[in-house]
Amino acid sequence: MAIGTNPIVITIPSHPRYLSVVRAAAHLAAEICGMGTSGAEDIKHAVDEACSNVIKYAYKCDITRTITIKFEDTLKGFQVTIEDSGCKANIDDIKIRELDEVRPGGLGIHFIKKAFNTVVFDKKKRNGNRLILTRYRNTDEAAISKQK
Amino acid sequence: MAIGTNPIVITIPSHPRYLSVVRAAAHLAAEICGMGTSGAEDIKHAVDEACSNVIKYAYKCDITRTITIKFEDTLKGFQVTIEDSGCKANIDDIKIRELDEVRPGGLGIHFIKKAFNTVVFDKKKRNGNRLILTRYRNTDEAAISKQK
Amino acid sequence: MKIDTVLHSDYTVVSIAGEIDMYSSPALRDMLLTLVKKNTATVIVNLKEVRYIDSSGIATFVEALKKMLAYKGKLKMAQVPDRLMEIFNFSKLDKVFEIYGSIEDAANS
Amino acid sequence: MKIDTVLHSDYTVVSIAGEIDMYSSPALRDMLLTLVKKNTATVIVNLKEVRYIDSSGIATFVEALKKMLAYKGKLKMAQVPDRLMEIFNFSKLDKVFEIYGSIEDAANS
Ligand SMILES: Nc1ncnc2c1ncn2[C@@H]1O[C@H](COP(=O)(O)OP(=O)(O)O)[C@@H](O)[C@H]1O
Ligand SMILES: Nc1ncnc2c1ncn2[C@@H]1O[C@H](COP(=O)(O)OP(=O)(O)O)[C@@H](O)[C@H]1O
Repeated sequence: MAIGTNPIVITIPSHPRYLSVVRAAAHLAAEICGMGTSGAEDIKHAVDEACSNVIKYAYKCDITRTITIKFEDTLKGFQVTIEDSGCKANIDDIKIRELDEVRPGGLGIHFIKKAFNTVVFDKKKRNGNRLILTRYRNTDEAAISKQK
Repeated sequence: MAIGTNPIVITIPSHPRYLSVVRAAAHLAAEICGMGTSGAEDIKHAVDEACSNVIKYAYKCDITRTITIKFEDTLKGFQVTIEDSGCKANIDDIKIRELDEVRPGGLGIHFIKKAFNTVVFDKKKRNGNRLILTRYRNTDEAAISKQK
Repeated sequence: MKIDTVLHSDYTVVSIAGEIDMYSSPALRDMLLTLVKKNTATVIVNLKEVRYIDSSGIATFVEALKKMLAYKGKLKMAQVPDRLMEIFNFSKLDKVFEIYGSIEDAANS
Repeated sequence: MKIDTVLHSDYTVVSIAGEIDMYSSPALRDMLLTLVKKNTATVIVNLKEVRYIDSSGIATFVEALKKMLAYKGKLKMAQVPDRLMEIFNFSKLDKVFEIYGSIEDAANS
């Protein structure tokens, strides 16, 4: 996607079975936008984790809903927008645990923050959630890690 | 996709660069719907050819438009709907050449008919085209070939 | 994802192929918890053919590990592909799991 | 798609990797037509690493073949993966292209 062109948009049912389609699309979209091999892997992983969270938390495992994922090349960088019509995410609920504390769960957010420079819920959205993930152009891993 | 559940829908810019995203989505959607390994390969190929034709003929290589592809599991079988807002396809223009006549071009339609039992333009669509491709459940290659 | 389990006299090898994600990890969990229920002493997980793992897959391994530690069982990882190793390192799990280059190394350690 | 061209004394090997589709086939066409322009006598196309080919890729090969026949050049295909062979068979191109199991076989024929 050249900057400013139409985005790639994909809508899937809110069932974990379709996450493989989102991963494939995320990986290819990121590659096409020049995010590099390892960048594209991280982006694929992060988008998968974010969609898994939508199914688990926004839809409470209701598999009859939909998730819409938009990939676009913006001035800022590679941007992924994930929309659902489920329960509003309460930012206070999103606890980031320390990686050193080993227990099942709580890793997803870390993988999302590893791939993207900014991770924000769009407050303008009335019903459901709109998560906006941006990875700056020419960010190397080091730069992303340092920010944290 | 269980029959009757929400479809997978993907929209791409009308640029050949994004065909790889459609192929990946088509392949996975077909596999998820139980079309088998070789069925999924044929479906991927056919959807790619149909989208290439939209770019070439409906959009006359205008890369600033969009193509929307819907994958769903219906009672009839695996159904793919491809929509554009370009020039109406004139069925009379779609000449199917004999495979024995070797020349560049004219193969795309053959690959589309190899994968799908029915290939129809929806006449109800006012502007642009809506191509509906259906592959029956439990069709084996032989059955598809015989019909031709 | 495909899981293949082979019981040897001293250890059990669980070979996984494909992608471990929110869709497939429940089947992996079932398999590992079946081994845990039998108090299997040593489980070697062969990750050679795994192309992807997400947090639910990692959580599944951590859960199994914790349950095995309770009866002094051992959960060992073998043949971890580079990309997965990167994810284990990032998650600091390289310090939690015993990781081996080959199944033999895992079996003989 | 990646194209790698190696000139030998008697023939030129064009090795292609990845997917040949409407996006990538123009680059393949440019490469083949460059060889055609030089009246290259024998071109061996190594398809071993090609995972996908669509009708535009096939059209590109047919066009090059026809142009080469005009000066009695030879276009030979080598190491065609099963899935591509299936597509060649379906398109009846197995009867049009010379197809060989290895680059050596293609070179020595
Ligand atoms: N989309 C979301 N909506 C609501 N809450 C969320 C969402 N994503 C994450 N959370 C909250 O943030 C916590 C951490 O998420 P994550 O790191 O993905 O780990 P896990 O899902 O394994 O607990 C979750 O336990 C949940 O409470
Ligand atoms: N979506 C479409 N809109 C209009 N015409 C089309 C469309 N698809 C195919 N055609 C017509 O059908 C012909 C055969 O198509 P195809 O078999 O894909 O071969 P090719 O594109 O290589 O000529 C084309 O040459 C074109 O005239």
